Amino acid sequence: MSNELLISLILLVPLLVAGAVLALNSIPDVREAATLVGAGALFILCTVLAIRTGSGQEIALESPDIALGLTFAFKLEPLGAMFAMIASGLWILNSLYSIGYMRGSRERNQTRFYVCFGLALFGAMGVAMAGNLFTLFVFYEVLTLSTYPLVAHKGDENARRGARIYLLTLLGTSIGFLLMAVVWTFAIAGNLDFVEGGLLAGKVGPALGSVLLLLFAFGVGKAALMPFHFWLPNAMVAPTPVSALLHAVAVVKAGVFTILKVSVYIFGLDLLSALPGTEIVMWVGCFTIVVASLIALTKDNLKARLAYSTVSQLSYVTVGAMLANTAGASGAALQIAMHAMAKITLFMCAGAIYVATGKTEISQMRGLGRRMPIVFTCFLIASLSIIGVPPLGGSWAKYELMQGAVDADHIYVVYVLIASTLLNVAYLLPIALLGLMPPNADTLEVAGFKRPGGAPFLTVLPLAITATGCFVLFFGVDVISDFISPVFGARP
Amino acid sequence: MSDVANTAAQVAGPDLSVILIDISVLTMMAITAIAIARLRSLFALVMLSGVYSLLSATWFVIADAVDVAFTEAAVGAGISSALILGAMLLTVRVAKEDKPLKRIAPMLVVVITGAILFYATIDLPGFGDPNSPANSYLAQEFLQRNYGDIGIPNVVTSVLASYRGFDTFGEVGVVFIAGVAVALLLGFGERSLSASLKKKKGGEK
Amino acid sequence: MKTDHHVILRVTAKFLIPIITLYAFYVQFHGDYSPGGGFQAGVIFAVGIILYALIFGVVEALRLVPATFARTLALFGFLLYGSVGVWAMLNGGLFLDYDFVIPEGPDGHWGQHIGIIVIELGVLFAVAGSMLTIFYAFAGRAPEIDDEDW
Amino acid sequence: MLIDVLSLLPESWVRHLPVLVVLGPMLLSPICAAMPKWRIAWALALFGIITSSVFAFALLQDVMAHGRISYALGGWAPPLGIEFAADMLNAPVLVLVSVIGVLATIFAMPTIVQDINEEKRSLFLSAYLLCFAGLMGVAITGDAFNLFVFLEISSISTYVLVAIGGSRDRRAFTAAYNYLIMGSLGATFYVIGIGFLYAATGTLNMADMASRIPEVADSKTIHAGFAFIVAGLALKAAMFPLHQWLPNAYTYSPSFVTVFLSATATKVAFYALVRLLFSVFSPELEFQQVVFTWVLAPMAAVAAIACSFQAVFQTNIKRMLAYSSVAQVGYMLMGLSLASAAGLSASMFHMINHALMKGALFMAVAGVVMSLGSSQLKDFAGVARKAPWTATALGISALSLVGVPLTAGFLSKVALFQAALMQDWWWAVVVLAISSVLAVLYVGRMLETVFFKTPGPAQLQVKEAPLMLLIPLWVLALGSIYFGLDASFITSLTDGAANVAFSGGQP
Repeated sequence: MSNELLISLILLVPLLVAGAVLALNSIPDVREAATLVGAGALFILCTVLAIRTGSGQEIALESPDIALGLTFAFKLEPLGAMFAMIASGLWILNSLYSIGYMRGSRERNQTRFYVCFGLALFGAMGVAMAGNLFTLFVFYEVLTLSTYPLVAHKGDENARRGARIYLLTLLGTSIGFLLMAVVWTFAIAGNLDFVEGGLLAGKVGPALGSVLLLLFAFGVGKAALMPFHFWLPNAMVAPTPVSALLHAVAVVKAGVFTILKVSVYIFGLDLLSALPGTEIVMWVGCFTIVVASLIALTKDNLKARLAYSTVSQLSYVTVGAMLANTAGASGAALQIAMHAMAKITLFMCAGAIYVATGKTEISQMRGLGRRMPIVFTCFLIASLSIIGVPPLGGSWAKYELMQGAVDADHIYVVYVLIASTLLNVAYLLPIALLGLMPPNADTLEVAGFKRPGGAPFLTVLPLAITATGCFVLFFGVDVISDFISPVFGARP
Repeated sequence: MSDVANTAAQVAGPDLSVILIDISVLTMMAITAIAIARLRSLFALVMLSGVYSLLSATWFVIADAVDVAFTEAAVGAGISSALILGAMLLTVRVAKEDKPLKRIAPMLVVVITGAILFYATIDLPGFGDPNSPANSYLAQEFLQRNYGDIGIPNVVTSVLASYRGFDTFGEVGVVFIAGVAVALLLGFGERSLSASLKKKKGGEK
Repeated sequence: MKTDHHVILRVTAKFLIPIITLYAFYVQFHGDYSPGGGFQAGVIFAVGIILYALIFGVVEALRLVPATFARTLALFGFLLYGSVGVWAMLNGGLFLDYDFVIPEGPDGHWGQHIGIIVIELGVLFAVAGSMLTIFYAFAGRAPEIDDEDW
Repeated sequence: MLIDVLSLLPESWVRHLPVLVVLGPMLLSPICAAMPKWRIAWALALFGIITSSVFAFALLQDVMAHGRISYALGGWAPPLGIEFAADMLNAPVLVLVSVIGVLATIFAMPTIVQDINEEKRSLFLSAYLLCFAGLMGVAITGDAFNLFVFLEISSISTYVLVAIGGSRDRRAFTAAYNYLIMGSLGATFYVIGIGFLYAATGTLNMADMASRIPEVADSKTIHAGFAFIVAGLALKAAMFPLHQWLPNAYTYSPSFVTVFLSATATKVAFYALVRLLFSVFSPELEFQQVVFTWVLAPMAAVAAIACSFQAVFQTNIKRMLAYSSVAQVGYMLMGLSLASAAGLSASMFHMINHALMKGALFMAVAGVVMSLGSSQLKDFAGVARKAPWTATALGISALSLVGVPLTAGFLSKVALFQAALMQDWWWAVVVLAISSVLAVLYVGRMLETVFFKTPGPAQLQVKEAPLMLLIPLWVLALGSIYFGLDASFITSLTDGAANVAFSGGQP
């Protein structure tokens, strides 16, 4: 298969899935099968893509000029290949889980749900493979728009409100800031290609560069840097598979991926470390890490707590990119993968608990672990990965980030990371422990299952797989590191 | 010597008597315009606008624009007054009093427009100046070629009907659309007329 | 109508209307030599009819010049003007190039003459027809004008 | 271009192309008025406008191949006679107006049955044809006074087209009246301006004027003429703050009229402004630069923000779109006042896109209103369920309006941004960005209502719009997508247009 065909297929498969789902509206079983087959095929294609990228092949595809010298260009590099792998791999698991969840809680409009999911993956694949900033921006917006109906899925006033905030924040920041940054970059550099060493390197002074950096950092609303983080907790009204999509598979990952990609290929690490704006973004990132964790502590609603946790964890990536050195940036890249694996586990656990018992508040979950041991064990494992306990994947990301902070002489970042770890312990561990504890003395009885038989098998299997994945990532980290190291220079 | 003086006198403009007539006609026009703006009785308004048209027609004659004067008299004073009277019959006879605040914006527009008009006249060539662009360039050419091109003595007609015949075609379109417009909005007069006549006959029986 | 206090009006009008109409045609056909042309002639002609309608009533005027006729006249005039242009095009000239209205030598003026006369007729028809249509549309709405209204 | 229309036409017609684009509708208009059966009138109108668009395409191809084409009406060589002049600046406008005209005429079939009494339909179509011919005439003429004549033809027919809505909603009369007053004011200003220019240059031909103006550029007469012309045309183009007539006129006129006007009338007026400002006057003139920088650009900025802001608070969907139109005119004026080729090209690009998306938006709204009977935003709750095709096209065009990537609106917005940044007008970029964010607000509100609100009993009665409405609607919506993916055709046209404008009308 030629590389061009490969790229086209990767873009086409999610679209085909969306089309097939729409056509198979009336036959739910075949419809779901189509999603699964599509997801499987996409994962295989992405794997092939990643292997070819790893072997140093030039994989690119460019459309003719659309207008004004803008083109759709796709060009693979390790970061993108990694993101494509994560998104497509987790799509399989998320689809399995969705089937269990959506049927288990008898949601309406399931066809629309799967169609939009397919479109969202289309957007994510485009973001991952984008060869220039314009293409990246276009698919970034595709992702935003296709996920809006997912967030508004329930259709009641509350869901619409959350979805409205979601859409307005993301579209508003992207059109208000990101687009301006893109066009400005275009005006300065004359093109928008991702160039090794940075497109803007040597072309902008410190002041203009800082302004651009700030526009990028706040324009990518999906990276949830404060004060543009509030859409994420508000989007919690969505069904759990959607939350998983937002937090782990595609949306926020596309955001931080964009930040990372812009840092490496538009600014270049050398230019970045020289800009005063970098420092500002880093402060904002550190602020977000700590404050979001503190807010998470106050939330009793499980999904809300996880949402703030995501806000906090995402800023790890931003801060890592802003450290502008090899260790920091590769720590940021690792964090994308590690956090995806752990966070999807946590969300799927939350969803499984909801489907089985209808419980959403942490305080109601005491003792539930006795009835749902697998779910709560997986929850514990994922929590530990996020906290950064070996032998779980999250530890490597945190290690690299701290290394990067030391290299860059930003010791305060190390303190922030340590504080964040402590806060992680404080807001994540109690949930799992509470669940595994005996029930309250006065009630004695654990909350019962809402539906007979507890969580459907299809909701439990995926989260068990991803929890196992957290271990695998710890031991397989060398593979990932080696894979992405060419991006940041020679040192792994 | 005398020739030069003669041309100079022509260029300098018309003589005193003409200027006096100019001033008095323009003064009357201004008075009529102000009266129109202040009156509330629609009937008087229609009559005054007819007067205004006649005055401007007179003024056009003084300015040697006989064709324009003739048209103004026929259209402005003649048919317009008749049609506006017809329209007036369909509505009340006295206009409503405006709120004073509402008059500010139109007043501003008028004042600003007037100011710009005055500003423009500073550099406007003198009246009847044979060297002004308007008189020397194409106008001369029309005068010179007209008879050879078209063969009729009235240059105004040949400009209107031939040189710029397409404009006239467009103007006929404007007149036509005006007819269509009124018919569209008011319906065909004869239908409502015959309907009301029938009703009347039925009433008499 | 029992009392006719408009009798002077009627008598004067009867005298004036033919003159007005005649004058319209003078203006029309003498336009080549003196001020005037289709526009003015059309308006004057329409004024004559309108005067008739005002004095003798709209119903009478409608019998003289039916509304359908006025409408048709308007659109016919407009078409007539355009068709002169198209005719010139068909004869190999540009739109409205009267030199191509009839075949003649390079110095001939008959094309221009005929062209101008026909288009002025078109203008006359269009203007008179449109004005009458407008008047009928207004007058038809208020067939009876009470004396107090004046 | 896909088909070589030019080669399909008889040889002898090619010479007459400039006048043919206007002639068909103009001569068919009186015939339409005489038709007793309105369906025949409609067929005639459609036929006339289709021929116009074919000729417009052929003309465009001719211009692309041979440069400027001049047509001397009456056989009198300009500047003696009136000239029709087609070049890259107006040929695209002609194509745009005529294509929109064809689509709007198809769209007229189902909607005027609802909106207009039967005995008036023939006359209505006649007025519409003249309006169309007037707009085409404004676009193609090369004579400043002839432009005024066509402006009058189109304006007078527009007033009546708007007022016709009065049989459904009496407020249309007031709207049409206000439009009439303001429109006549605009036309008068324009003609006063032309009068001054004539006094100063002695000619009415635009190209001739352009060559004579530099000698007298310092004359106060020219300055005053310039001011009057800009004011007059800006009023027609609905430039802030001269836009007051537009929201009501668009809201209360019959849906067909709204569709047609929103996609053509202001666009043609905008073209006329460009023509006068760039190829009669010239942006190199000192006083013009002052006006650009200190009058047009600030007005454009205020329009883009204030009217977007007003749009957010409208409860009537047609009114909301009308305010959005004024804001979009602000975008175009912003590009124009940059006085650069890139800016002008971006403006024209946005103008074409805006015609596509606003036409489609008003069509889709009309499609829903047909069975719903109301154009209040709250009554549109969940209509997507019953009219998915209409709603989807609405959605696509609305996204193009916001400037979402993969739609045409995005590319033109990027082009505007880029042109502004080239001049270092970063404040203009900020203004446009704020306006875009406001657009997200009002469009988001509309889409949310249409797609996600729970429909009430009245909304469940909504039916899909008839096929005759869906076809033109989807042509426009797909156009917005197609030109979002490959706008090279449009940008080649608009770049050509900008080149013409900056070379002073010479090829």
